[in-house]
Amino acid sequence: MNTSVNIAGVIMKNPVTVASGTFGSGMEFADFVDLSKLGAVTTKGVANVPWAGNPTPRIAETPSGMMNAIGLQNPGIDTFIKRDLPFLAEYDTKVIVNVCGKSTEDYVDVVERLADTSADLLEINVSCPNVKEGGIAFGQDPKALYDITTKVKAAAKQPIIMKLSPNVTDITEMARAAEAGGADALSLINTITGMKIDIYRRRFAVANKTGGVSGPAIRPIAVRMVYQVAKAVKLPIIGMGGIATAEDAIEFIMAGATAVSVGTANFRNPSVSQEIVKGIEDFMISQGIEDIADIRGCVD
Amino acid sequence: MNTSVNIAGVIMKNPVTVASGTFGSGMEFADFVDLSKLGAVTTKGVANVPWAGNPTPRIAETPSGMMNAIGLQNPGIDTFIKRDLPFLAEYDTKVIVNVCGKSTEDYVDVVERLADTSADLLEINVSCPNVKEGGIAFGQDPKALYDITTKVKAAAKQPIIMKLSPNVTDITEMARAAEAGGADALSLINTITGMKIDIYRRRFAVANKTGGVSGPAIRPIAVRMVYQVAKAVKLPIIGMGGIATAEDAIEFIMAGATAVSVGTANFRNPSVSQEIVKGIEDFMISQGIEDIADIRGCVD
Amino acid sequence: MSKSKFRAKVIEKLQLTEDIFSILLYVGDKISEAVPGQFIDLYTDDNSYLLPRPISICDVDRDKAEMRIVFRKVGKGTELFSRLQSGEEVDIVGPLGNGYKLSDESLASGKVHVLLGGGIGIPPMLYLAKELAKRGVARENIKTVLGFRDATTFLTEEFEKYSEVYITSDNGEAGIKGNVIDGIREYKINADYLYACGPGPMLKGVKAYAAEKGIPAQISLEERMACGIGACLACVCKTKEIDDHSKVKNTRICKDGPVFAAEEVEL
Amino acid sequence: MSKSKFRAKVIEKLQLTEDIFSILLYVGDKISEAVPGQFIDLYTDDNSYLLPRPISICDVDRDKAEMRIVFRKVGKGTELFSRLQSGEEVDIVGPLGNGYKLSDESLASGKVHVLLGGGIGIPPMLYLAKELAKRGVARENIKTVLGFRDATTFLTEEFEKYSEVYITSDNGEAGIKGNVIDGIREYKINADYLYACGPGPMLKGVKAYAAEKGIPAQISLEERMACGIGACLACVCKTKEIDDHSKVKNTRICKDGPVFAAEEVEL
Ligand SMILES: Cc1cc2nc3c(=O)[nH]c(=O)nc-3n(C[C@H](O)[C@H](O)[C@H](O)COP(=O)(O)OP(=O)(O)OC[C@H]3O[C@@H](n4cnc5c(N)ncnc54)[C@H](O)[C@@H]3O)c2cc1C
Ligand SMILES: Cc1cc2nc3c(=O)[nH]c(=O)nc-3n(C[C@H](O)[C@H](O)[C@H](O)COP(=O)(O)OP(=O)(O)OC[C@H]3O[C@@H](n4cnc5c(N)ncnc54)[C@H](O)[C@@H]3O)c2cc1C
Ligand SMILES: Cc1cc2nc3c(=O)[nH]c(=O)nc-3n(C[C@H](O)[C@H](O)[C@H](O)COP(=O)(O)O)c2cc1C
Ligand SMILES: Cc1cc2nc3c(=O)[nH]c(=O)nc-3n(C[C@H](O)[C@H](O)[C@H](O)COP(=O)(O)O)c2cc1C
Ligand code: FES
Ligand code: FES
Repeated sequence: MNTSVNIAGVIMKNPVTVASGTFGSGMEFADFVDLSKLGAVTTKGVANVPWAGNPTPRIAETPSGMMNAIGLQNPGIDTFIKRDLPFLAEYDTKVIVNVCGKSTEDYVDVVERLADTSADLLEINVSCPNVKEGGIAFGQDPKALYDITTKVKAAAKQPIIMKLSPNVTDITEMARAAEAGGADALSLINTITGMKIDIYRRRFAVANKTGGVSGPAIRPIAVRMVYQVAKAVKLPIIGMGGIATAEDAIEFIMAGATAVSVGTANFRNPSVSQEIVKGIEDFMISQGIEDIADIRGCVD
Repeated sequence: MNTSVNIAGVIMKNPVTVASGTFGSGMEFADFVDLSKLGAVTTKGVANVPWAGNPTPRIAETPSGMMNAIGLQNPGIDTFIKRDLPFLAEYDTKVIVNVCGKSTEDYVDVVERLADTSADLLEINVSCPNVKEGGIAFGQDPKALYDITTKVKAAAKQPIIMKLSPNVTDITEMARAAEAGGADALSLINTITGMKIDIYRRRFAVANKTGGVSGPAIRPIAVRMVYQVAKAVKLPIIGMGGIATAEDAIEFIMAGATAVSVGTANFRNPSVSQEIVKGIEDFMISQGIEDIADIRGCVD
Repeated sequence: MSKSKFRAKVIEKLQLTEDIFSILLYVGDKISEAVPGQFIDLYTDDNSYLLPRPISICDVDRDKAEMRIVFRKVGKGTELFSRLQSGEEVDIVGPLGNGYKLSDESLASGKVHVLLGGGIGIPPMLYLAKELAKRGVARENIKTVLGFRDATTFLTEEFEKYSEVYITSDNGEAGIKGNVIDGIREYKINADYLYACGPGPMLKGVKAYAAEKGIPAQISLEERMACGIGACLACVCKTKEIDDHSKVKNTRICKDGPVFAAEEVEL
Repeated sequence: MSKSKFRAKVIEKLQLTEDIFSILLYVGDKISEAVPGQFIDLYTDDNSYLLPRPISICDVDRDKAEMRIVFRKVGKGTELFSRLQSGEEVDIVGPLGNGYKLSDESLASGKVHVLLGGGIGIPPMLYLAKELAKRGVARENIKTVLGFRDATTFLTEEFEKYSEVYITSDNGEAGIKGNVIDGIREYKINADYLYACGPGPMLKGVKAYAAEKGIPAQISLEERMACGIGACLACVCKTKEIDDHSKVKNTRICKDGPVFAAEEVEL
């Protein structure tokens, strides 16, 4: 039985990684998960300098989901390279570093600093709805997405994964722009912009007013987008959005994803990522699937 | 205490109506709800001729939501005028007729046929994700939306409500196009396009492959869009998307909606629309709110 | 405005087979009028599963205000129901739909009523058998053919109370090998009236058999449902003629069925 | 990989006031090491509410492997917990965070420990009082000031077992009128060490009082949480100095707290 997958030349031993921002750099989850059992660990977005993020409250619960407006708080690339990458290097897993920035230069800066590190893949977050500059601005305009993709690609030593925003009219247009710009892979979806109001206090539930909705609630939307993008481009896709069980992960793979990320579900069960790895194996055995690739995009 | 609201000159005794397609023409729900207690009944989309809709399965359950691809099955405007409008005329409630079509001419045709009927308001569905022609095509392009709005408005005797699709990058751009085209009111959101795969049968859960996601799962997205649109245009808004309790309804009103529609929640509790009317009154009493207008858009 | 969702109390839960459960509910005065072939909508208390699960009525005891349902655990909703314990409560809307029609003519003496139940289509047939018996049909004129997957049968003894019971199974472990139509042929059962509930392929067989033999057959259909009361148009089935409600040959299973005359619907 | 979510059994549920509930849980060997000030994450079985509810540990009996929590019903999660019955189970992750630090120096004889609990910040103080007593602090050197809204008090008798108890209430119906800081002043309590848990405004008051009097104070903070283990950065609090983890003066309440030295954090 073969569960390994190939993302732009990087072989993950299984298709399961975690969604950026839901797993830190793995340190805190190491109590609950054997990180070496995951196909890859995807780290929280990191910028060229430390970011303070948004004021609290930063999260709120929504039906079968949550909303976050962390605002990409991060300790900056220096600390990340010194502290987090060496920690992850101890484990037998691939490392996907999620990169954020306020300007194209910021992104390029981080990508260059990562060139000679143990990072295996770079995931470029051009789809965060919770920051004023950068983030989603690049992810909602095909021209801007194309531009930043070409620049990041030119600077990057590792393969680059462009992370797409679902807050668009036509996700395939964005996927094609990233492909044309030289992306090696795509990941989707980032969170969907939402809002929650505390009606008794007449206040927004998160200080940032809006936040990004994630969790099982958005899964059908994410599966649809992965399916559409898989039909539209040739790039490998890391699918995510509400994956909470092995069945959910397989749904994304059948929709056309090569790998999958487990995000919000880590908050409901901190061991779930590893359980999903196991569950995919069980499914393959029970259904007589030899190679995970055999079910990729198998519905039409 | 005043719960009445004014949608383009039509006074609803309270802000609660039902979402098109989830309530038929009220007949089946009359066993569970006193229709005269509702601010308005919004009927299932009706076209100029009968439509057969999509093959089954037409629905699937999703986390805290559902997906539908009914495909706007309807008996056509003739039957509707003969059978459904007279039925609704027996009740002390306003009637919002939801109109669908495959071409601008179809819409205009239906709107003209309704001119001399008891319909109080016309809701123009340019946002159904489940039909090949018409529907969402008009709702994802501001130019097309502007055009159809002007033509429908020219033909309509009743005020027209343009129903917006959430499947867009910028909902305010669409709202402004509808306003510029002469819309009297807006309603939002229609369903969000989704997909579900039955992984054991390797088949789509609904025959149409994709369907529209509705229910509490999409509520934070809907609240955000209502808030954005309320800031962008002057038109009254009928807000909807996952409203299941009076608290949810008030959340939409605080985000800027003048009235609200209860949709998918009718399937979980067929009496819920009437319970929400009561719940809003209770909330107003307990919070000392004299006029529902006092809390409209009260968060900033 | 006579109806509403209500909460029913679990009196007893039995596990009939590995995945088949029987629940007896106290339903008060809510659904005393329920007839065989009708169903109820059951709701889970988990708000992430918001749609109702339609389940056929397997029996009603009007005096005790009790209703029985029998279901197979196939997904999350039925799994949650299978965990219900005595004293716990569950939300219900119903009874819904139209049941089997029993004409005076059909109840005249000597007519043979053949009930065909396949798999989880078996439970509603029990209430029908009981009702026929109550309406005076002699036991030998009520014949039940029950189709199972294998040796794991259920409810057969209860059917014995009201009817002659014939068993079939897909793999031949119980009764004759084959489906209920194979059963009716091999057991050489002559029917005046056919009543069926079961999976799609079985109902197709029943429809064809009824047409072949010229026997009136009533069949109960299944489809994914949302409202359960005829408003959302989720659960349609193609009909031979244009029906009055849809105007497009799309009858609603929840409201106009689930029981239809076999010749009316296209399977 | 030593930890995981686990299911704990409800041994007993008590309703202490209209909206305050106490639940005793059998937790096996899972959280026998829990110390005062730590909390657990509780999960509802309703999948539509997916985030955990952080609840402080109110008591642990290591021998019996029992843990007690006391909480106020304020929303859907706590409402579901309030309905738990003996024998039912609930999902838990924990113990989480860092508790109150008890230095050897502070435990030296004669030092006065003043515990300040406001509202639903009272429960963790009980475990702390018990621990101080267990570590040999005399009853007269453990003083608890409990702040309530009104006459509806709870847990006060249990605090009496380990400490001298002083009561305040917002409306003056119980004890003196005012908050716990008003209490500490009016009751003329001299503290060597302060420990506090309660609403934000109260903690601000404690921080100011501690600074004014030069008394070391440990305060337990609250914030909306998602992961509860320090990974998601939902629950941050501003610190005076740049902390080593965030590099931006944003310490994590769940991981680096919830108990902090008052002078370290900005409220
Ligand atoms: C009129 C009618 C009567 C029925 N009577 C019985 C009965 O007496 N006993 C019994 O065991 N089953 C019966 N069924 C089938 C039963 O409704 C489904 O098995 C059940 O809904 C599955 O729910 P789940 O949550 O376990 O499965 P899931 O697959 O997790 O359900 C997900 C969704 O799909 C729907 N669904 C799943 N399977 C079916 C199905 N076969 N038909 C319709 N909707 C489905 C559910 O209602 C739910 O909305 C009946 C169906 C209908 C339409
Ligand atoms: C470290 C810590 C210890 C706590 N200890 C206790 C305790 O011992 N007893 C007690 O009664 N309460 C305690 N609380 C508060 C308790 O977590 C909330 O009252 C509870 O989560 C409310 O959940 P709900 O579903 O009833 O409310 P809802 O408002 O419906 O909850 C919705 C969401 O908001 C979060 N939330 C709501 N209120 C709070 C709050 N005040 N603080 C943090 N998150 C909140 C919930 O966790 C949930 O994710 C503690 C909070 C923290 C952070
Ligand atoms: C608390 C939180 C923080 C997140 N931070 C990041 C981030 O730093 N970079 C990024 O690309 N995506 C971030 N995301 C988005 C997730 O990586 C993921 O795309 C999204 O949550 C959908 O997956 P899920 O539903 O499984 O959580 C964050 C999501 C959450 C919930
Ligand atoms: C079964 C179903 C049928 C629908 N049919 C229509 C329709 O005919 N016309 C329309 O404008 N919207 C239709 N909708 C969309 C709803 O009116 C509403 O915009 C959407 O469901 C969001 O609200 P909700 O989450 O409360 O259901 C339909 C929705 C559902 C679930
Ligand atoms: S389920 Fe809605 S019409 Fe049948
Ligand atoms: S709740 Fe995630 S860091 Fe504290």
